[in-house]
Parts: sequence; structure tokens; C-alpha cells
Amino acid sequence: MDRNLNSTAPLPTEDDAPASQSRRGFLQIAALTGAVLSTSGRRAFADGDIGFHAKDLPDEKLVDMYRTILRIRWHERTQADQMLANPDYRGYNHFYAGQEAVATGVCAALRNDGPFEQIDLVYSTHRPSGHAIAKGVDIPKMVAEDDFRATGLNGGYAAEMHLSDPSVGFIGADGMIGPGHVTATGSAFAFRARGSDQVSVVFGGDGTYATPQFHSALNNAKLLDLPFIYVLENNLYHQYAHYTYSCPHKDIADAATAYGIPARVVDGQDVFQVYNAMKEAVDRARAGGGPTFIEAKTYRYYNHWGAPGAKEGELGAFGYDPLAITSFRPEREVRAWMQRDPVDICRDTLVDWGVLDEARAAAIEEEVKAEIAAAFEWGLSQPLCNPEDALKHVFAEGTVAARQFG
Amino acid sequence: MDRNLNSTAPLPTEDDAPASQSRRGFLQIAALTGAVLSTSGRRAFADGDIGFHAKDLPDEKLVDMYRTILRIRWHERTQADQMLANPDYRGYNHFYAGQEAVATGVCAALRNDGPFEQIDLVYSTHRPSGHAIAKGVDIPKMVAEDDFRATGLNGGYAAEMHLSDPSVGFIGADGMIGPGHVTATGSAFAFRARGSDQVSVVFGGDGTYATPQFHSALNNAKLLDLPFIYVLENNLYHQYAHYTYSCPHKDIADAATAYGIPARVVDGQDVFQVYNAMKEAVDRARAGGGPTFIEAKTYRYYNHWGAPGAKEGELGAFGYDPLAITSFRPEREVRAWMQRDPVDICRDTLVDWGVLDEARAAAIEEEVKAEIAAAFEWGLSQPLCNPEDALKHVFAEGTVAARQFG
Amino acid sequence: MAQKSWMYAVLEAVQYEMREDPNMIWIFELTPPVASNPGLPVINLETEFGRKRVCNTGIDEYWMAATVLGAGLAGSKAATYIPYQGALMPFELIQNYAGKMRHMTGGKASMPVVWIIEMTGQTPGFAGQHSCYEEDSYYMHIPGVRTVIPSTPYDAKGMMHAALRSPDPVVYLYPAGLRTLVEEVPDEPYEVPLDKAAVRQEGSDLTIVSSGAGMPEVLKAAETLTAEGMSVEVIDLRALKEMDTETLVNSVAKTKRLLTVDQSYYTLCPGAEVIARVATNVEGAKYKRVAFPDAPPPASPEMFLWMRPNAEHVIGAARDLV
Amino acid sequence: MAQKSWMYAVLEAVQYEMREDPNMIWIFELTPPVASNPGLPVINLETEFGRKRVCNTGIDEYWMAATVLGAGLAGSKAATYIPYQGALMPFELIQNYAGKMRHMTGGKASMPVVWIIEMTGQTPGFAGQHSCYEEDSYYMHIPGVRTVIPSTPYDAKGMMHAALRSPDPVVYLYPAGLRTLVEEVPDEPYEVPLDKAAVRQEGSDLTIVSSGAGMPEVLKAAETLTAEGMSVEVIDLRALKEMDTETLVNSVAKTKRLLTVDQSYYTLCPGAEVIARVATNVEGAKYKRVAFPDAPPPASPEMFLWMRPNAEHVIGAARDLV
Ligand SMILES: Cc1ncc(C[n+]2csc(CCOP(=O)(O)OP(=O)(O)O)c2C)c(N)n1
Ligand SMILES: Cc1ncc(C[n+]2csc(CCOP(=O)(O)OP(=O)(O)O)c2C)c(N)n1
Ligand SMILES: [Mg+2]
Ligand SMILES: [Mg+2]
Repeated sequence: MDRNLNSTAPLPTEDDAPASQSRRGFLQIAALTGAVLSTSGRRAFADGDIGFHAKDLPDEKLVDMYRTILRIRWHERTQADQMLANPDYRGYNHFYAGQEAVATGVCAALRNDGPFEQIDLVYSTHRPSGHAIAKGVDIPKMVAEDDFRATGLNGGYAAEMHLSDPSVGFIGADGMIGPGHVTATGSAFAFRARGSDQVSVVFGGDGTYATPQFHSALNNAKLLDLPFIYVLENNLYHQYAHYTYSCPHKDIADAATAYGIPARVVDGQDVFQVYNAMKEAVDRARAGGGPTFIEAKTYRYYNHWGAPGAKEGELGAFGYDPLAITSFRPEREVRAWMQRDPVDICRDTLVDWGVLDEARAAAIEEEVKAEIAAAFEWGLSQPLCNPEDALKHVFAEGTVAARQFG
Repeated sequence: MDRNLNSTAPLPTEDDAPASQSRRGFLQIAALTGAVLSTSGRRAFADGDIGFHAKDLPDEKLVDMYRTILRIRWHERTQADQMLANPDYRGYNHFYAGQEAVATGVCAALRNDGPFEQIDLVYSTHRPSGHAIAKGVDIPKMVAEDDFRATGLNGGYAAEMHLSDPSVGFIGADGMIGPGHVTATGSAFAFRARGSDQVSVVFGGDGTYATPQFHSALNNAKLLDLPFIYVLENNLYHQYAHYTYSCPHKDIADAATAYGIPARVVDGQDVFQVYNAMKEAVDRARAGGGPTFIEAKTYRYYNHWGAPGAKEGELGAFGYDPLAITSFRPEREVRAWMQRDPVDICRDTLVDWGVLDEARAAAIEEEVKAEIAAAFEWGLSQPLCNPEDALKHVFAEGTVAARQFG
Repeated sequence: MAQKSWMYAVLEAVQYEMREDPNMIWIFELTPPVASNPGLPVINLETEFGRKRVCNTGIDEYWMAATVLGAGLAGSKAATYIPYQGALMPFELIQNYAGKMRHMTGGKASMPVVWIIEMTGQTPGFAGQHSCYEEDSYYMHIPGVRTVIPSTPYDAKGMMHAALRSPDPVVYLYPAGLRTLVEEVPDEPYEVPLDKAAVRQEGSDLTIVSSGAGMPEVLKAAETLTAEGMSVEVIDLRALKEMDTETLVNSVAKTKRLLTVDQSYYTLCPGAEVIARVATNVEGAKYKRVAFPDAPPPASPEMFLWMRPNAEHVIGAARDLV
Repeated sequence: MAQKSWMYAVLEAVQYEMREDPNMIWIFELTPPVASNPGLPVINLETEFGRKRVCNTGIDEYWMAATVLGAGLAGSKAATYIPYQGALMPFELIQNYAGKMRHMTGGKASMPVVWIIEMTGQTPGFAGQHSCYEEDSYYMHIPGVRTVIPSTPYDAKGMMHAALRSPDPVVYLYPAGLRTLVEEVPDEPYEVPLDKAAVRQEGSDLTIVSSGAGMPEVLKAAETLTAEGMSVEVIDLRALKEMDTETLVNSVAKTKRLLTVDQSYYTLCPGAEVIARVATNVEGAKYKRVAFPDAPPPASPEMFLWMRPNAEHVIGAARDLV
């Protein structure tokens, strides 16, 4: 697929909707009348009033964000259950549960549909399913892909670690730590060169900090003022090593600040805080103001890979402690983080804001569960791949020769 | 050559000489008696009183530093004249003239002789001759090597860009920008692991800042508190690009500070300021205090490579302006920097301090000129290489097969 | 049509493609995209297209390679000129990411990008990293990337057009020793295919196969051998991946004698692949291989020039074989 | 003597050498240097030697490789275990710096270092970068570095001792798919040479040459073929650089039939070098080559398992050839 772009004018987005719809307007009135917002103790206000930009969003958009978080969550749980209970299921995942608010808040501030030459691009990681769903990838096709089906998102070539769908700007997952962040600056370079206001976003874990490519990406993004946003999901561990084994900073964001890049630390469990930081970053990038670095403090409920320690029907993994790992996370750390669950925080905030009531919130969750169940049903009934197709897609055209037969 | 080290006790160095010899003592007396030091306007005092540690050194050591600067300078000038005037001369150089005070001040603070397991190691660059001389490499053998002679320092295999002499701790030149700085941290890792108080020093240009390996070297040196010193010679240009094309910092040292590494900016034209910063860094490293970063602001009098624009018998290169270089340095910048010549600054300081008088200083310069002339005479009369020797030294033992004959 | 140098011919192609496509970008490091040629206008891509499209930064070849890849994935054509000192710095990116990306995404990744990888000029005296010639083998093993190595200004221009128009990522190797070649090169754009070897001379006694910087000395040798009465077929590989097996096999099926000549180190030089492909397809042929020994190039010109395959070596090996 | 797994056998060698030499260091990333084996004490280098000598840091394989090189240059023996995901990250350092350093310094550089480069286990379903097998070719083209690829726990231990005692830098490839092999391995230290192929089975009709992860399926195939009455000679390369040409040539001079089997991509797989070396030394032999196609490995087990060379493929090719 090659695209030769000529027109690069931006599309209007939902965010440009009339101000009368604005949530902030509503809240200002509430404040004037002396109403006090009750907030759940599980939500943090580390970055001040968390709802600044988010409060301006139309109700539907806020509810969409809630729905997206739920989609990610239930995709995770359903897949974990498949892995635990269905002997025929062959897929796997680097589970994202616990981090849903990051992907959701980030992608909610991006342009995710329209012509390819106008949408924003996302580079993901080895832990892509949350990013993919938030960016708008078709879930049934993704489910099929994860189980190596011929009609999956990428024809069964990719599986989880290489999911890709340029049609929604999801350049894709990548199993390697390093190449993606630098390559994402290249897309940003191209946007600037062709006068487009698109932005290029890379997700990276705390593990990406130590890579030589980290310097490369930030230094060049700053030098050239590229429309590039680095979203670092600091879930405290890369594989089984605590991030302090590889990083001398308490906040990895400080590393970006050193380059002169505007950087923010946000509560990654709170989708609206993530959205606010991202909105600011996207606005800056579109206006030619250069790169932004966002460090989201977050946590994953499962282990690095797969479902060891997890039980069918239960959220999270416990009691798995592999031999002789240099630093393995304590179980009480997992339990503590689960107290500040991104699903709860999002729902409670929307209830506080009067966007949803508990009944509607619960109904939406049921709808999402059904949607995900249907996605698995469809995905797992898709046909398997044709062996000879392995020789396709090496180059844009043709097939390469079979060589295994001598 | 392989060395299996068991003993790693440090040698005493000249710096441990009794305090009664100390120059600082002398100066304190001078101050008490109201004597005022006259200093040349060409010297800078950017870092306060420049002579703090240097003033403690014995006279002979100070004179040695002056002699080292002169050796580098006259080696440069003699080689440039060879390149310009001797049609049989085949050597080349990335000239170091203008930067002599950096190599000299740095190496004066290191242990440069004794058993291999006790001396400090230096990793150099594509511009190595100054570093090599300062570290104590045999000059006649280096001259022979630069002209591809069989009895040269490295048997004619190396030439300028790969000069190496582990016997004085000069791990060597390297023509690549990147691998050396990281590898130097590995030597530091080994020192720490075996409980040695040796230090590992890397020289790097402003061009090294942008390499991905820069992050790697600094991050790991900091994380592991390695006895590692990064001496960054900021001569404003890498090839023909000004350092601001590749670095968002005014002082590159700020990049090191961001990691929590103690960093200093010094006047690289003043050997004593360089020495002072280096002494502090070496003391810290030997005491287990971890890495230091020193940025020496300096300048090279010749162009990036070879002698274009230079005239026989004259110092520096002018009037060479290659076509279509993105940023090429203005000639008046060269002339301005030449006003603050490291040879003059060193000599004037020593005269001010009463270590030398003008006559002795001039006599030393004549001695050095003669020494260098003799080095070239010896070096250029050495035998050429034996072609078949090309097949040696691929592995520690034996030769590889010739394959060019089919 | 005029006599043109290698670099002028190549930049003519790039300039044409950049004028056609206002989105196309070019990243460089030390070597500004500038060329002049007697009687022709100076080409300077940086001044013509501006620094938003044509840009250098610091010493970071990984970034250079990644940036054009990222541009390609965003839908912009892109090319970069990586100097020989950094020829393997971005290797992992090209080998493990770009090279696998189309396949891993089931055909979804778009990569209209060209990495011009300079190889040294093998200048005697420079030694080691500044004289080596080895990138052909490394890049040629990668699937998913077309690796080509033109050996004449004419091919260099035609293959640059083809590379820039190809939807596949292309590693375009440029042995800098060829910079001194000059030949007639059309002013108009034209394509030379990225997957066809060139038969430079036809013959029936012996097939000599080489590529890139090996070609000038091979052609010199062939002249001498022809003058001596040997009927020599000379093949210039041009495409290392996908290699044009058919042309090779057909030739050796006829001559029954194959001599490969490489400046690359002996072990796994492109000639090894040539011999292996031919030997599994042609029976009863005889083989010889001239290559750089499995040793880095030393500085001393006496040593280096003795090691590097040249016309005399080729002539000697050809005489032994026939 | 006991049945030992690959990794236990290797760490036994490392533990022995680290006890002998208090300066020796070990750098790791994801895989702590820990192994257990039924009836034997757990080996844990990190706890035994402490984090000053045995250390992990972040995801930076270039630093890992450079650090052991720097330790070697400083006179300390050093080794590192680079996980397969980073197998080519330090390529440039090994290829352009370490590999040339001894020669460039006229023999002065000291490099008693070992880079254990893990290759994937080729697990079906993992795709692309997590299933590929290709590093053998890249590392084998480098001069100045010994590249070896043991295929049994016994050789793995003996070659680890030899590698750690060698003054040369060694790239020690470890195809992780072999981790499940178990065999009798002596408790005492012993060396297996770094430059000798192993004739695993003698025969006169056909020579099959493979290495690393290719060996188990080749041995399986040889069993079947032998049972069918074919006299098969099986050679395990073990040393990729320097390759043991003599053993290869002697074998094919006898059998006149050579089949190479590689999990590496076809173009420039080690087998290409084997055929090229034999073909220039033996006349009138016949050749066949089984290899992974020039395509990245796809995720789908159906596709991947069809592509990857296995015993059936070897048997088919052998029958065709003899
Ligand atoms: C170059 C490279 N080295 C090693 C790995 C193995 N690896 C896969 S994921 C991972 C940890 C990544 O941690 P982080 O970036 O924090 O992301 P998280 O898993 O926490 O989401 C590692 C080391 C890899 N994929 N690539
Ligand atoms: C990896 C790599 N890329 C490019 C080069 C080409 N090169 C040689 S020297 C040099 C400039 C180095 O500049 P700097 O570090 O400032 O040192 P200076 O020459 O100023 O002493 C460059 C780009 C190289 N040697 N290595
Ligand atoms: Mg993490
Ligand atoms: Mg510089």
C-alpha cells in the first residue's frame, strides 16, 4: 500500500464542537450556585483539577471514553479466560489491564478516522491491544488475528505483537524495544515537511528509557520541533526489573525536560488527566510548537506476558513468583494499585459530573461485554491460514520461492 | 596480548608528592606579602582562580605539562609541513592544534606508567595525536605509524585513526563516533568489579553528543557509579556542522547534569583549568564516587581533516571554503580563537608563577622542536610493510588465508 | 545527454522525483546533496527544497534510517544518504523492523523508502573501518528489503528512479570508489530494474560474476583475457536481493566455468551465493572464487593493495580455471 | 557426570571460570544466570559472585556488548548473554570495532570476551522478530571474531570453556530452541575446539551439513535415511568462523553428494558458504540446499511450520539427490 499524498488539510474534529455543549460551562454554573462536587477517594488530583479540558467535551465523547476503557478491559478479561480455560485457544497477550486509562485518554485527543493523510498516527509496543482498541481497530478482526486466523486483521501474519491497521492510523504494535520510538519521529518529520497538522504519537514503557534510541528520538524531535508526542507508560517494571534498575530519575519525564521538551507527569489511572495532558500536547504539536513528553504513572494487573498466576473469571494475577528473578514485584503492590482502578475512576467521575448514572453505567458495561463476547465468537470461528501464503507479502508484489524442500 | 590480573593495588603518583613542594604554598606567601600576580589578558578566569589544584604541583610537573603542549604543537606543525611540502610523505592527520591544553591537562591528572593493571585508560577519537602524546605514546614510533612503516607503533596496520598503545594505557584512537564512549564504560565496570582504583577516560567531540551511544554511556555510568570520565572537547564543529545543529543545549555539560552526573564546563585553552577539573574528577572516581563529565570549550586551528588551507611554516588553515557546506566556520572565528592560544596561556601562567622565565621557556621550545624533528627523521626512515603480513593479527594466533588469488 | 559523474547522475534522478512529489524528503549527514558537472546546472537539493524537506542533524545514522522509514509509513516518499562510517549503525532497524514489517502486518505497511548506504572508497592508507567493503553481504541476507548495488553512472541513475518509485524499501549500496566513473547519461528519467543482472560482455569459455566496486577491475581483466583469445562472459549482479538466478545459471550452463570476484570478505561474500545457486542447478561445472581475505583492511598501502582483488588476480584465476 | 540441560552445562563452565578468575564479569538483561538440574546444586551467578561482577541494567544490548569489550580491553575476562530480541542491536560494535580492533592495532588489543547471542526458539505463533533465525550469517561474515554455534549440551559446555579461555573475541550463538536438549555432560571442565566441525555420523553416499538448530531434525532425518539403506555422513559445522573446510571437502570428495540444511534464510545462509567452498575444491559433485525461504517467519503456526526446514524436508531432498 502506497499513498502519495497531495492534500493535507486537516479535518474538523469533535473537539471543535460548539462551546454551548461544554461541560465546563455546566460546572461553572454548578460552582456559582454553590454546588460541591463529591469525588471518590480513589481519584487523584495530583495535577490540580483533573477535568480542565475534559470538562469541555460533549457527553457522548465522555461516554465513548468510558466505553473504550470497558472494551479494553473486557477484551483483556475475555482473552485471559480463553487462555486459562479453552484448550483450543492458541492466542496470547501482553495484558494491558490496569493501564486502560492511558490508551483511552491519549487516543481520545487524536484524529482517528478520515483519509489516511489527515489522521494522527500511533506507534505501539509489544503490549498493544489497549492502544489498538482505543485507536479504533476492529475488535473482532483483532481477536481473529490474535488466534492466527486467515481473515484476521493482518491475515494471521502478525498475531498480537505486530497488529497493524493504518486505516485508523494504528501503525502498529512492535515486539522490539527501540526502533519504534525513533521511527515515529520520522512520521512527524514527514508531517512537518508536507505542511500537515497531523501528529505522531509513540507509546513506550519505562523500559524504553534505557535504550540508546530514547536519546535519538527526543533529541531530534526537539532539534527539529517535530509534531511528536512520547507517551511513556511507567508501570514500574520492564519484564521483572523495577525501573530504577535502569533509570536514575524518579520521574522519567525529567529526562525529557533536560532536552527542553515540555513534559508532564500524569496519573495514568485517571483517563481525564491523561486526556488533558494529551489535549495540550496535541494542540501544541498541531500549532507547530514541537514535541511533548507525557509520563503516565500506571500499573499492569497481570504479569509481563500471558496469564501465569491468573484465575478464570478473576481480574489480575497473583501468587506467581518465578525463581531467581532479580527484582519481582510484591503482591501487595498489585493489590494496592487495583484499589485505583481506571474503570472505577472513569465511571465515578462521570457519575459525579452527572453524565451517567450508576444504572446507565452498568448497562453500558453489559453492552460492552456482549460486544466482546460476540467478537470472540466471530474471531475464533474464522478459517486458519493457508500454509503457502507464507511466501506472500515479502515484497509488495509477487511471492518468494519455497526453499525448504531443497 | 592478554593479561590476567590478580594484583590491582594502585601505584603512588607524582600528585601524592609532599605538600612542602606545593605551588599553592608559594602563592599564599606571595599573597601575604602583598605581591600581585600579573596575568595575561589572554587567559580566562571563567572558573574562578584557575590554579587551585595545579598550584599544588611540583615545578617539574608543571614544566612537563608545558613540554607536552609543545610536543603536541610541534608534532602537528611538523606533520602539516610534511603534508604540504614533502611529496614522498604519505601520512595524514586530523589536526589537534588549538586543543593541546585539553589532552595535556587531562592526562596530567592520570596514571600513565607502571603495570597495565594499575594505569588509567584513555579512549581516544579520530583526532588522536594530541591525546596519544599526552598519554605518553612514543612519538617516533607514532610518526612511523602515521606513515605506514613496519616498525611503527602498530606495525603500519593502524595509521593515525587507530593508534593504540596499551602499555601507557592508551587504548587508542578510533575512527568511529559512538562505540568508544560506551566501551570505555566497560573498562570502568571492570575496574569497579575487581576493586581497582583505576579510572577510564573517554575523549569525545561535540559530535558525540547526538549519537545514541551518548545516552548509553552516561546512563549506565551513573546507574552503576562507574569510575568513568567523559571529556567532551567542544570545538564547536563536527566536520562542518556547528554543534547547535545537533544539540539543543548551549553547554553540552547540561546533558550530563540531567543524569545526576557532576559536570563542569572549563576553558579548554587553559591547561590548568582543565587539570583542576580533571583532578577533582579523578579523585572522585578513585574514591568510588562515580562518573564525571567535563566539557572543555576549545577550537581547532585546522580544518576537519588534513591540511587544506594551510601554508608551510604557518600555524592554522585559512581561506578554504568547500562548496555548499551547510555551515562552514567563518575565518574570523579562527583568528579570534588563535588569540587565546594554549601554548601562550600555559607559558605565560608559568612565567607569572615564577616556574619559568621567558628564556627558559624559549629554550624548552627549541628542545622540543629538535626532539620532534628527530622523531620525524627516525620515523620516515623506517622500513615499509611486508604485504603478506596483512594476513596476521586477525586472531591472536596464526594467519588467515589469502583469497585474492582465487 | 552528457557525460555525467556518478553522483550527478544520481542526484538528477532524486531532484526529478522530488519535483514530482512535493512530499518527498531527503535526510543527510556529512554529504550535502550537491553535485556539479561541467556544462550543467549545479544540483543542490538543500537549497532547492529547503530544510523542511532536506535536512541534516547530528551523528546518528540510526535516526536517519528510522526517519525515512517513519516518513514512508506516514505516506511520504523518503530517502537518506548514510555515510560509510555509519553503514551498519542502522542495521538492526532495517533488518529486524523494516525488513519484516510488510510481512508481519500481512501486507499493510507502506514503505516507499530508499536507504543509500555508502561503502568506503577503499582508499589505501585509511585502514579498517575506513577501507572496508562488507555491507553487501550483511544487507543481502535480509528478506523484505531489496538490496541493489549499481556499478555505473547510467545504472546508478536508472536504479535510483526505480528505487524511489518502488513500493518496497530499498537498500541502495554505493561503493564510493566508483565516484570517479563518468559516462553518457540521459537527462530524462528512466528506470533500470531492481532485480536484473547485466551481462556486460558475452562469451562461452568462462563466466565471471562480480558487482559494485569489483566491476571496474573485472572489466579490465576481461579486456586482457579477451585480447588473449579467451571468450569471457561478464555478469554484473546489480541486484543482490532478489538475485537474478536465471541469468547466472544460463550463463554457466553454457560456459561450465564460473569465477566470482568480490571485494567483500571471502566468507559469505555475494560470490558464495552465486556459486551455491549455480552449483545446485548446473552439473559438472568448475568454480573459482576471488575475494578479499577474511581480514580487515590494514592501513599500509603495501599490505592493503596486495590484499584487494584486482585485474591481475582475476586474470590469474581465470587462466587457472580455463 | 550426569544428564544435563544445555543451560546448566553452559553455566557450569561459566561458574568454573569465574571461580578461577576473580576479575571475570558477566552482564545480563532479562535472563538471570541461573540454572537448576535434577540432583545438582542450583547455579546462580548473580548471588554467588555479587552484583559488582554479575549485573543487569536496562534494555540496552549495545551497552552490554560494549561493556564486556571494554572489560576485556582493560584486562578482565568478560561475557554477556544477549537475548534474541537484541541479537543485532550491538552488531555494529562487534562488526566494525571489536572485529577490526586487533588487526587495526597491529595485534595490541586484548579481547578475552564472549558475546553469547541468543537466537529465537522459533516458537510457532510468535512471528517475525520472535521466531526468526538469521544471526548466523550476519556474524559469520565478520573477520576478527570467532563465531561458533554449538548444537549439543556437551559441546555447549566445552565450547564455553574454550571461548572463555580464548584470547579472541567469540560470538557464541545459542539457538534457544535447543534448550530442551539433555545429555550426559561431565562435571569437570573440558574444551571443545572453536574451529573444528564434528562428523556426527559417517557415511559414503551423501554428506549432509547443518548447524545449530538445524541439527536435531537433520539427525532425525539421517536415522530414517540410514534405516532405508542410505549411507549418510552428517556434519555439524559448530565453527562458522573459521569454518573447518578440510572436514567438509574430505567428506564430499568421498560422497560426491552434498546437501546443506539451514534454518537461516536461503540467501547467504551458512550452507551457501559450505557449497561454495566444496565446489571450488571438489569436481563433479552434486548439490542441494534446504533453507528457510527468503521471507520473515509469519505468526500463524500453519504457515510457519510449513516453511521451517524439518526432517521430512531433509529426507525428501536427500532422496532426490542420491
Ligand atoms: C531490543 C529488545 N530487547 C529486549 C526485549 C525483550 N522485552 C520485551 S518487553 C520488555 C520489557 C519492556 O518493558 P516496558 O518498556 O516497561 O514495557 P511494559 O512491558 O512494562 O509494558 C523486554 C525487555 C525486546 N523486546 N527488545
Ligand atoms: C558513526 C560515524 N558517523 C560519521 C562519522 C564521520 N565523522 C568523522 S569525524 C566526524 C565529526 C566528529 O566531530 P566531533 O565529535 O565534534 O569531533 P572533532 O572532529 O570536532 O574533533 C564525523 C561526522 C564517523 N566517524 N562515525
Ligand atoms: Mg514497564
Ligand atoms: Mg567537534
